[in-house]
This record gives sequence, C-alpha cells and structure tokens, in this order.
Amino acid sequence: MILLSLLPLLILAGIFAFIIWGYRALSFKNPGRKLAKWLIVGYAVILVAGTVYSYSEASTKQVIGKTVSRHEVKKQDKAQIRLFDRAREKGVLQINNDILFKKSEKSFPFKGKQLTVSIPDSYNLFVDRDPGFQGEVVVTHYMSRTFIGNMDVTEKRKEASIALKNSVLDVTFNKTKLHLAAYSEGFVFHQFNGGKRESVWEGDDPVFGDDFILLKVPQGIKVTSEDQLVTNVTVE
Amino acid sequence: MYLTEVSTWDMVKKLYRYKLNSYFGVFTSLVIIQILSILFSLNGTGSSGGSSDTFEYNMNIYSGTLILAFMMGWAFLVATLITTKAYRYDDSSFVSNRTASHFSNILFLFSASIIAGITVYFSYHLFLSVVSLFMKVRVVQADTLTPIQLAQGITASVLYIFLFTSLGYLTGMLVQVQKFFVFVLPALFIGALIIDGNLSDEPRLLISLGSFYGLETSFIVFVFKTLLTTGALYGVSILVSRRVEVRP
Amino acid sequence: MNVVEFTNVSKKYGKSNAVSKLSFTLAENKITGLIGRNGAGKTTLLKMMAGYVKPSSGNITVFSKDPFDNLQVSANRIFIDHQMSFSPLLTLKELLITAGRFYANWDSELAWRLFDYFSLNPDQNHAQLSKGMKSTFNMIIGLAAHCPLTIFDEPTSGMDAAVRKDFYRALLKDYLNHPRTIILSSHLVSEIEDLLEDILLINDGEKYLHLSVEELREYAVGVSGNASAIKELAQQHSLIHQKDMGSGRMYAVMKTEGAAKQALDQTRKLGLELTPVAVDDLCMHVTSKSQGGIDSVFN
Amino acid sequence: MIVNPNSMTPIYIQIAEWLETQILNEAIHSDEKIYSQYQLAEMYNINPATAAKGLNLLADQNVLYKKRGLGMFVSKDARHIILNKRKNEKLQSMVKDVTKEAVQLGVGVEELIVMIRKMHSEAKGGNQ
Repeated sequence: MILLSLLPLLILAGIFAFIIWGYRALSFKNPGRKLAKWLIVGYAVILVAGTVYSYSEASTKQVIGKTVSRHEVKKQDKAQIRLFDRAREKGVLQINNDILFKKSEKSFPFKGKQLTVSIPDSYNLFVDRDPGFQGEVVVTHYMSRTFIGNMDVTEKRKEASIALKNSVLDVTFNKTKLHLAAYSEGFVFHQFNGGKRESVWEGDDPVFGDDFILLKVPQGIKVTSEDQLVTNVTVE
Repeated sequence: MYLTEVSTWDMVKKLYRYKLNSYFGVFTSLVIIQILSILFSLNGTGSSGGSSDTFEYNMNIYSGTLILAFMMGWAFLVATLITTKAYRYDDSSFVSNRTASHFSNILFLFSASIIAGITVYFSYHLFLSVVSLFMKVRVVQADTLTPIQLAQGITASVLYIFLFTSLGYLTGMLVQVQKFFVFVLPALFIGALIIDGNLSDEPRLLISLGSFYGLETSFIVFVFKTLLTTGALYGVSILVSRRVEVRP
Repeated sequence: MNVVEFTNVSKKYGKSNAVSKLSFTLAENKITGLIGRNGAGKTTLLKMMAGYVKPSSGNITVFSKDPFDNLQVSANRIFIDHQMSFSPLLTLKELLITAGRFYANWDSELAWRLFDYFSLNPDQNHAQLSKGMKSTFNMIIGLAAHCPLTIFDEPTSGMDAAVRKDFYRALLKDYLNHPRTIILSSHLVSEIEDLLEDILLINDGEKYLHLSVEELREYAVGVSGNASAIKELAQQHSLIHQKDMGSGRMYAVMKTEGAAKQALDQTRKLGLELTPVAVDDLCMHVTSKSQGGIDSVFN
Repeated sequence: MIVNPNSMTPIYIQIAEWLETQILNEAIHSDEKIYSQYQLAEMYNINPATAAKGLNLLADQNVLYKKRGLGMFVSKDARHIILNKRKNEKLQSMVKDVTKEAVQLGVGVEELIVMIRKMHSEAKGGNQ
C-alpha cells in the first residue's frame, strides 16, 4: 500500500519536472499563449488534486467486500449447488464458512410438541434435531455467499425478520437493494495479469446467494410448514 | 569559406525543442479532449443489474478505457496534423532535412504520447473524484493495482497512443503524397469492414486486429508487438514522404 | 571556388518546363542578381538551389554537394522568401531566438538592432504581420544568419520604398563586414544594380545572360535618329529593340560587341545620337517577346 | 559626389574620376593610403567589385600603387599623371565637343576664343 501510493507521486514529480522544464524553455511573454498556459497548468493542478482525493477516498470507505478471482467465483457457484443438493438429498448440511454466511441467530423458548413454520415459497428450511436440546428452538438465518462479478457483497444483505407467536414461527426475508458503481482504470491495467481479470463486468453472471433457515429443535418436536418442504438434516 | 558541419542528431534535438515550443496547441487540445472524455465517461461505459427474490442490484460501470480511446483518436489526429504543409514548412524555414524533420516529429509525438498516457491514468482518477463527489453512488468497487500493474498499465497506455500516432502519421503522409487518399483511405477502411461482415458470419477483421494487441497477456511481447508495428508504420511513412518535395 | 554549380538543369511541372537546360556557376563571395520576368523560373531555380525542389534532370551542386534534402547544405544556406512559414504560436522574439539556435554564425546583435530599427513588436506573431513587415522580419533573419550562401527571393515584396532602400543598404554593409555568396532575385533591377557584382538574367527558364553589372552596362547602346540610317546600322549590329518615333525617326537598342564598338562610335557622323541603356531597360528589352515591345500590339 | 547610374560613364570610371579629383585638390597627398574598395562601396552604396575596378584603373595608370597587405597608396607623381591625362584626353575631347558645337551653331574661332577667355578668367577668379 505504501509502495502503491508512492508510485503515482513519483510519476507526478516527473510530470511537474517536465512541465517546469518546458516552461523554462519558453519563458517568454506571449499574450496569445498565456491562456493556454493557464489552461495546462490549471489542468495539471486539478489532475493532481483529483488523484490525491480519489486515492484517499478509495482507500478508506468506499470499497466494499473483498474481490476474489473469477476462478474462485465459479468454484463458489458449484460448491453452493453441491452443498444444497447434498443437504436436500442426503440430509447432510455442511456449515462451511467459505460458502455460507451466518446472518442472524435467534433462540426462542418452546415447550410445545408441534411447530408450524411460515416461510415464503422456494426457500429451504432445514431442521436439525438435537438430542441435547431442551425447551428452546434456535433459528439461524444463513445465506450462501453472493457475488456480483467477483465481488463478495454477502455482508451487505439484510437479515430476515423472524418471530415466534404461539407455535407459529414467522420468517420473512427482506429484500436488499444495492446501487453499485464499479470503477476500473481500464483494460490496459488488467491486460497483463496472466489472464486473471479482476474487473467486475468481465466476470461471469452474478451468483445470488440463497437464503435459508436452519432450525435447531429438541428431538421430539414435529415441524410442519404449509407450503414448504421441510428437510431434516444433520449438521456437520 | 568556412562551412558549418552539423550532425543529424543535433538538428533533430534543435527541431524537437522548437516543436515543443511551437506545437503548443497539441497540449491544449490534449487538455480539452481529456476534459471531454471525462464528461463522456460520467455516463458510465456500461451498466448491469440483476435481482433475485431478496436481492437486487444495479451497477454503473465507470472505466478509464473511454479516456484512453479518446486519447488514441487525439493521437491519430495530432499525427496527421503534423504531416500537413503548414507544419512541414515550418521546419524548412530553419536548418533541416526530411530525416531530421521526421525524427524530430517522431520524438515529439513520442513525448506527447508519454504525457497523454500518463495523464490518462490521472484523468481517470480525476473522473473518479468527480463521480464520488457529485454523483450519488452508494457503494463503490474500485480496482486495486499493484505498483507493477500500474507501471505496466501506464506503459501500455503510452504504447497504444504512440501506435496511433504512427497510424495517423502514415495516413497523413499518404494524403500529402496523393490528395485522393482523403477519400480512398476511409473508403478502403469501411469497404474492408463491409466485405468482412458479408464474408463471414461474424466480423473478424477489427476484432482480430484489436485482439492481436489487446489480448496479449505477456507485457514483454506486447511491448515488442506495439513498438515493432509503430516502427514499421513510421518507416513506411518516411519512405512514402520521399515522393513529396521538401517545399515546392 | 564555385559555391553553386548548375549543369543542364531542367525542372518540369506537369508538361511545362519551369526551368530548362540551365547551366551557370556562382563564384564565392559575390552578390549576384537573379533577374527575370514573372514566371521566368527564378523561384524554381532558387528553390532547387536551396534544396527544396529536386530537378527533373541535370546536376546541381552547392558547396560541392547535391543540395536536395541535404542537411549540411541546409545548415550553410538560408532561403528567404515571402512564403517562409513560422509557427503562429511563437512571437517574433521567440522566432529570432529560435533562429539563433539553428544557425552557427547567427549575429544576434545585428538581428536585434535591425529589429529595433524597423520597430517590430517582439510580442507580435508572424502571422499577424503585414506583407511588408513579414518581408522585413524575414530579411532580418536572412541577414543575421550570416550563411555562406544567402538566397533572397523577391525579398522586398510589400516593403515601402524607404524600407527597401534601408534593406539594400543593410545588405551591402553587412556584406562588406561579412563577405559571402548572396543571390538576390528581383524584377526591379534599377534598385539593386549598384549593389550587384553579377547579373544572371533568365528568360523562359533559360539562361540569357550571366555578366558582371559593368559589362552589362556596356552590353548595348541606344541609338536614335534617322530611321533609314539606323536600319542600315542594324545590318552590322544585333538589334535588341526598336521603336518607331514617328516622322522618319526611330530609336533602337543594339549590341556593342567587340570591334563593332568602334563602328558604332562613328555613328555620330551620321547625325545619330548615342545614349546609354539602363540595365533594367536592357533586361526588359532582351526578355521581351517581340522586338517592338507593347507598341507592336497597337500597330 | 553622387554616382549617376544613368550617365554614359560607367560607375567605376566615375569613382576613378572622383578619386583623381580628390588627389588634384590635395585632399589626399602622395604616399597616403587611399580609400579601400570597401570604404568606397559603403560611401557610394555600390558593390565593392565595382569600386575595386575603379581603383585598379588608377593603379594601371600608376596614379596608385599597391602595398601588399596594406592596400593602395597615392604615388609620388600622381598629380602629374592626372593633370597630363586630363589635359591630353579629357580636355582635348571636351574641346573637340565644344568646337563641334560651335561649328554647328556657326560660331567663329575668334568668337569662341573670346568666350573661352572670359570663362577662363571667371573660373580662375572663382577658385581664388
């Protein structure tokens, strides 16, 4: 980072040396060219100011998420599919923090024998029956990671609203809207990265992470849902 | 009678110095073109978006590529301009011959390319500041470049721009030799694109030309490719110019 | 030593010959006047000498080298004409400083003294100057460069009479201090003939005469008087020009070569009057399309 | 003196004549250095070659002599040579012209002599 911020400064010094040398070579009075001189000098000053500002901005608050390689994104996409397939078909849910992100966890005391879960259509509801559990349920909102291009924006997503009333667990997923601006110096700056492109728009289709709810319940409780398949899983 | 002996290189340097002073307008136009390209870039070079049930995003893509593209066009025009009589005759008012004149032009255009290539990077950052200052964009993703990537990128920008000066120089020289090239060259260019488009399902000419340089991932090979092409184009220009009188 | 040698030089533009089969030499340190009518090929000749234009055939050497596109020749000659172009972005002051960098013998003091004398504005641009001021500025560069071969093509075009006179005086004085080969083209012979050592007269792209000014002054004589007596005389002398004066009298210009000079001196006996022929009249007569001049149109 | 380019007399002869007059008037004495061709060129705004031709004319007539590397000097009997030459050549030819004109106008010898006497005394008186 220190090196990175030094290099533009060096180049800047070079530009200034050139401009100063150029002006000494033509230090004459010329009313016609005065305007042009000011234009060029003014522009150079603005360029420098802009660059300094942009570097200070970019390095502090404006970059979100971490960027990963294109290859990584593809691997993620496959891994996510495999993870869900395995959970649904074999009943084994692997909590892999590289793939899954725990958004929220809530526990509710529960004494009943039957729990009804209200969850929107097409979302996974995984139930893990724990023999050690007594008198409470733990509801965890998980999401598989979300990538736009090769940028991980999972952490920007909102958590689901979860509430337990009587024996009905109500889960509502909240929609996240992101307005993004992606900047790139331009293709020349990525041409020589050995084919590894880090620019957002040059990546593959976005990977939208899937939200799901993992329900930890005591062994004897029956879990039902009106229109959603309930999958019993063992957490690894 | 005492005759002065001069070396070509010495005169090239003197002409080069003269050009730095007198072709001042080239740098003024650089500033104007860059400001224009920044304004055009504010539109974004692209946008994308997508949504799922719980997630929606839209993304404006801002890139320095447009600024570089503008600079390539500028380089082409500046080079053609320098081949016109008004500029060529300026040289013949002082001590020069065509070799010295060409080499000082190339040297001048190379300097201009260096300045343009470096300022492309800086004007991109200026543009970035303008976006983050004046446009309501919530989240920003920006490249992070290693110093080597930065140095390679700037060098590559300079070389691309320099390549376009050689293209412009040749075009200008051809027009100076035969005025009808003004019509012939664009016609040939567009004609080639049309034929290319008709012959194959996908037009390949420009794309393969562009990818020859643009898809080269080895920096060293890229430097060789661009410098060799640039050198060859300048070489042809110098040969072509032998058909023009120094100052009729 | 000959500074300039033209051997059988021709230059064609399209089908017409601007210069044809021209041979002459310019000796070192002489001021030569290149005289000819408009379109006689003066400018083409000078541009070939300067190395701007390549001859279609024939051989040119300047300082024993082919001048075309030759940097060594370019460094030792300067070509001043009204087409000289300078960057419109530079001021006159900058241009003078620039010129000083290019020419090894540049006389900066002379340049600035002339610059002040002719009250040029150092901050002005060359493009903004009037034609006469441009010529004045170009002339200053031409003089101050002190090039071993200095070529002026119609240097005084646009200058007023006073400036022209000053220019010729400046040229002479600078030449006396720094003798060098100077060629000066003009169609105003009378203004420059005292300044010149030699005159190269060309007509239709061909060399007509190349003589010293003194020789040219005695080259021909004007004879006026009885028409029949003059016609008789014209049998022995080459007639250059004739003009009918009316009432049996006429005026003729005849060549005064060799022994014929004595014969011509006898003409006073025939009641003929002899008058000298001014160099510019002579140049006009010999380059005229017909012997009668414009009058022949009205006959 | 101003050179008259329109005169029948070539400029170099005009220059030579002016130098002769200078010597006759003793503006330049014997063994003094005379004007160089460059000085003459500047004085009369003429090409130095023309001036040199005038000087060489006088040198050929031994009015001037050359000192290698120093220039031209007035010879000892310069005045004598000039006076003789003018008497013999210039004066004679002028007298010839006058006589011719007199014959044309029908002026007799006596009348001419009277005129010449009068002019002569006037010129002498004017000089004194």
